[in-house]
Amino acid sequence: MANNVSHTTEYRTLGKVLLFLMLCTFLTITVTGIHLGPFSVTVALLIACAKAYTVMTYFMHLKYESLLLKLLVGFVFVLFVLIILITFIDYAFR
Amino acid sequence: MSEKHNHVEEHRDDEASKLGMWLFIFTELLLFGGLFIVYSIFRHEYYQAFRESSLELSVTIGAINTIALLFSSMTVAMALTAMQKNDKKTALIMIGITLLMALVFLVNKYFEWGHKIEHGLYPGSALMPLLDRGHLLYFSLYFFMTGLHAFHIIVGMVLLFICLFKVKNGSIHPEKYALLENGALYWHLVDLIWIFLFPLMYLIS
Amino acid sequence: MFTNASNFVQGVDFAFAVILGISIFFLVTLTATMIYFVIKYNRNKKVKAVQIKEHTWVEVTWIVIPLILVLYMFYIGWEGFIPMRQAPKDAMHVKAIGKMWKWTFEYEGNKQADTLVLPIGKAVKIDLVSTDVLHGFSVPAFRIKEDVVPVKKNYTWFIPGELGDFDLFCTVYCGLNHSSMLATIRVVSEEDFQKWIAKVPVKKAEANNLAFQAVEKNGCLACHSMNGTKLVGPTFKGLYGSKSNVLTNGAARQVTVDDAYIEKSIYEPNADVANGYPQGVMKSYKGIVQQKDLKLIQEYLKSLK
Amino acid sequence: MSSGTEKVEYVSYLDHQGKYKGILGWIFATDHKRIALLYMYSIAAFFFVGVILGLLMKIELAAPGQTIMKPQTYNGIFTVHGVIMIFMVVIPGLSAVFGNFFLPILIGAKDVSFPKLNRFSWWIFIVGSIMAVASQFLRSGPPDTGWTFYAPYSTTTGTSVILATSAAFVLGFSSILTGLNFIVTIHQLRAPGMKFFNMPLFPWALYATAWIQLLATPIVGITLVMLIAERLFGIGFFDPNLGGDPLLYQHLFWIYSHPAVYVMILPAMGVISEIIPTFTQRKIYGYKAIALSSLAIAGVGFLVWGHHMYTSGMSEQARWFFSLLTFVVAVPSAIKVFNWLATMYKGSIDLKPPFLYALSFIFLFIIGGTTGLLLGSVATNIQVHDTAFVVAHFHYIIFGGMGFAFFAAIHYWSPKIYGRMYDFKRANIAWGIIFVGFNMLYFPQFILGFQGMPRRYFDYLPQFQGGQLVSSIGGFILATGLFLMVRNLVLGARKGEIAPANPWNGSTLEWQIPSPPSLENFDEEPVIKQNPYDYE
Ligand code: HEA
Ligand code: HEA
Ligand code: HEC
Ligand code: CUA
Ligand SMILES: [Cu+2]
Repeated sequence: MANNVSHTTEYRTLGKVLLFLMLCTFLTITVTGIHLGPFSVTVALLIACAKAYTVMTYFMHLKYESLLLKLLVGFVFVLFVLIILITFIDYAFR
Repeated sequence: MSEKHNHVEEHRDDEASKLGMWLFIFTELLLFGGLFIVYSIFRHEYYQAFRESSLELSVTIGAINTIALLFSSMTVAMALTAMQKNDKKTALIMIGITLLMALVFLVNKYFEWGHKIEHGLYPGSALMPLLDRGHLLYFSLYFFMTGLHAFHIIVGMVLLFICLFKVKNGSIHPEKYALLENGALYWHLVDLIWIFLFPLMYLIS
Repeated sequence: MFTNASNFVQGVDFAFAVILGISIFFLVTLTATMIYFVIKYNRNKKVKAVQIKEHTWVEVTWIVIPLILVLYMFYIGWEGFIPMRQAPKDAMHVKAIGKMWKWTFEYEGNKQADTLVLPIGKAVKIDLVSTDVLHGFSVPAFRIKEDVVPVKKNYTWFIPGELGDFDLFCTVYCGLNHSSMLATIRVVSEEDFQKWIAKVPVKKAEANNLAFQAVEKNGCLACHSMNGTKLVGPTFKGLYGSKSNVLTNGAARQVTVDDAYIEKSIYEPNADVANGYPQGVMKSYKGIVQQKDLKLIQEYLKSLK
Repeated sequence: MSSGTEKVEYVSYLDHQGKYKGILGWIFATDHKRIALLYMYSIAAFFFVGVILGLLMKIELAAPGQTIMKPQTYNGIFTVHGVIMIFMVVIPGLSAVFGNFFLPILIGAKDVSFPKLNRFSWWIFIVGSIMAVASQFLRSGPPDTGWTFYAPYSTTTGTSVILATSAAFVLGFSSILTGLNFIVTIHQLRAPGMKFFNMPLFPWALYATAWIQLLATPIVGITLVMLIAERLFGIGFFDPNLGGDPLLYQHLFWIYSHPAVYVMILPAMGVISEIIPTFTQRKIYGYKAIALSSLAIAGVGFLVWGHHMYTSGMSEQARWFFSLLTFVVAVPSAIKVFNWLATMYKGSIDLKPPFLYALSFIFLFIIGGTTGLLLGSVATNIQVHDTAFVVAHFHYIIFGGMGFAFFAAIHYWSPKIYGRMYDFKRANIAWGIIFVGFNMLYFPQFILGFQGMPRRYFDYLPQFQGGQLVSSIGGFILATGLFLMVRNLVLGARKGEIAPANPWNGSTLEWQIPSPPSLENFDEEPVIKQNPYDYE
């Protein structure tokens, strides 16, 4: 009954997800160790985004939520990125 | 929505409280968002100083904390799974591990901060104003952001403690676990923020 | 409108006129329509409401037309503005220094004046400098306004086009006497300007005195005089060694002004508030006046018997 | 109410006795209607304080030089006036009062999704408000920074800025929780059959507003915390003398505070969209356009904050971008105005007090909005930024817009809220005085501003004397009118004739239930099949 409110994720899946996240962590530490110059932030942020995406999809069950909620989450992130980008229109050209 | 309407009230409450929790998470994300804006601006302005300052942080401690949080995120998700499967014992153990990990995180943080404070590096200290601007801003932001994050950890722990008791005394049960679910969601939020804090604070050298 | 006080007046006033014109057009037509409807379709006339179908083309029209209009308004606004950020290279430089609550103008060759005198028809670039908080450099007649930000460099420029006196206002709120932070801009002929600038003295000899500089640099003199007059704060003259009546946490007491007291006054001005002066006006200089400067300030006050 | 008997006994929410009696029954109420009234009374009280401060300023400005107060007092007064009016009156205003009362009813629900949270929001609202008012009386003196708290002045002045900013922070929290509650309510509790596009327009406006509250408020929250930390520890985020960047503060502040102006105006537009169909007996023209333009305003409104900073020394590219978007965001507002007028076309117009206020809303809003365009254009902004012109713009659009919408709403709904009717004739007279006084008070400020009179000026040059005097006189005419209006409403609510359930022949759900509503609003759950404004 109550199970049709929220999806149940198997232990195994959760374990695999953790493994993936650990891998990402390891990756991000090694990658920033090598000198990539200005790209190292980009890479670090990309990896962080991948991790965040995974956490939300599996740990936070977003995968099994309504389309509406998914859209809202996307919208919030897009909004935030827009705000940062717009702020940089000022700072980058000053 | 409409069709479910005449069913038992409780289901709809659960859905509402979950939606409410997500909205609250949005708020929290933007709360940290403000700090991330400040961070990115100052990093842009004081690029070199930020790189140098971040050398002062120990990547090892940061990595251990990252792992602790990721692990706890998994265990709390498992606790929910266990609850859904009506496995009270596993659920309790999993919440317990989560809390333990949170404690590990805080202890680690305590030593990390303590180390900095010993060196006179803390907001309001006599040393801070003598640093050049980039370093000053980096450490101010460091304390501010990790401090606010640590505060969220503590709030999350309190929430999970309440869940622990409620699972134990049976007021959270497989038919009604919205509180646990929301507590878990909150805990994942704490993890999410750390996922970004870690590379931005520790890994920019 | 359409004076020639500076080279920007035309652009700004043209934009103003166009936008205002469109605005008034809409205000008048829409209000008139509203009133007409109220009379025509009034319920007292026993008319029954007619339900009208929506037409997409109507809606599209009144999305597209305003959109075109606003884009046009944006464009002329931008056109009027962009010259303001393109100062000619050969412009004459003047530094406008804003500090609580006074403007000082520094010409090339270390000459300082309280009135901004400028030759007509010559481009002048004003470098905006603030020694404490934000100020605003605004000359309505010239259609210029730019904030004066501490540490950060900012500027404005213009070509004065009419002789006469013009008001300069501080437009960014900056504390107690924000509204009296005014100055005059005097536009004169080239000859008169040369005559005038020749008479402006080079900065006072005291400028070489390190101790004085410390006091000057930190902007103390905006509120404390050196000659016994009472400004915002008590005068510095004869302050050192005197007995000062202060309120500490609301309780009156008397203190002797010595080095320690001065230090405290600078870093925690609200701890002991001099009698008869407002609390909270003097801000804390913690982190701003460094140890070195503090020593110099103390030394300087000592010398002001 | 679920007793098995055929006829449910009707007890109005005003008389219903719950667990607590008397005043406690109000403070501990979870009923959305009672909470709404709590908000209304507390906001009215704070509004009164704000108004008095406003009038004091007008007396001071009636003549140049010192008239009745010292500059320090004046600076404190306009700051606290701004803080009270913005954070305690207009931001919660319509959504917390009429939103709380009518949102559940309009969508056919018994209450909001989280009634206890709703009560909690009101409590912290009160705590925050008390903090804000108290900051006025601390020994260190009232904050004197302006409601914008611009750094570095705000980080260094000795006045009680910390208390005032903490108050704004707490009030922001209350605002967030209200927004959260409304979003969940709208998603979860709509009556069976009510799709999003069957929802009345006031809930639509509240929905857009709630998203702004939810997403923008935390940013100003954290900014104010940073400001406090800066004051306490000299951290140096914003003070340039410590390496900070004062422009960054302005960015962060306006990232919130520009969207916040739409928090004020969107519910007002929603109210007008409710009133116009009722008094013209017509289906609203362009329902979808009005509904969606609320979302458009909310969305684009997030991205235009920089138009408050044209002169701050931003990069030219940023000025370009912000100006362009500022103009774009004006279009959805224009769409609404056109649709309202189109609704009046061939209607059956009944010029009752609520409609009178609605019409004056449109008039004043056009003035306020189009002067916003003059501010949004970079060239003309240079001329009028930080002058009385801005003061006139936002009083026109806030007081003339949100304020008049509030008056329209109270005249429209007070028969429902109290079950009693006020006197129309007196209401019309009060309206006339208010309208004249309002324009006399604020219109001269446009001219003064154009001539260069800066804002936040305790004193001014003699050339501004004439306009200032007219403006001051207007202030007192307005005060008279508002006094008459409030008196009439209070008399009406207490002793007026008993009002019928549907005095205006409205079509939305609140008019289908008795006045005042019962505790659970609906005896049986309404089922919705058509557009809310069907007058066929
Ligand atoms: C309810 C609050 C509210 C609302 C809704 C608005 C709406 C708008 N505001 Fe306003 N504004 C404030 C409250 C508000 N403002 C406040 C409080 C300040 C001062 C803050 C401070 O510094 O203390 C301020 C300041 C302010 C500034 C900065 C001024 C300065 O300091 O230099 C600017 C600049 O662009 C601006 C622009 C606009 C614009 C373009 C709109 C638009 O959204 C208006 C859109 C409406 C219309 C355009 C009218 C209807 C349309 C028609 C009748 C059709 C005809 C129109 C066209 C052809 C387009 N506002
Ligand atoms: C909702 C917002 C709101 C409202 C309603 C008002 C109302 C008034 N304001 Fe405004 N004002 C602001 C928001 C508002 N203000 C803001 C944000 C600022 C900027 C602050 C800053 O710079 O930081 C400002 C600044 C400001 C200034 C500029 C200060 C300066 O720059 O130097 C002035 C100057 O005259 C002024 C005057 C007034 C007056 C005379 C009123 C009058 O009060 C309007 C007349 C109304 C009445 C007289 C009502 C009387 C009613 C009764 C007596 C009955 C009681 C009513 C009830 C119980 C409900 N205000
Ligand atoms: C904004 C105006 C302002 C500025 C700038 C200012 N002061 Fe003051 N100062 C005051 C006021 C007002 C008082 C009296 C109230 C008080 O004691 O806080 C005061 C008091 C003092 C006193 C104590 C006098 C007494 O009789 O007790 C000293 C010493 C002093 N200031 C030194 C300084 C120095 C040094 C600086 C510059 C670094 C400075 N002030 C800058 C306004 C100012
Ligand atoms: Cu200087 Cu205002
Ligand atoms: Cu704005």
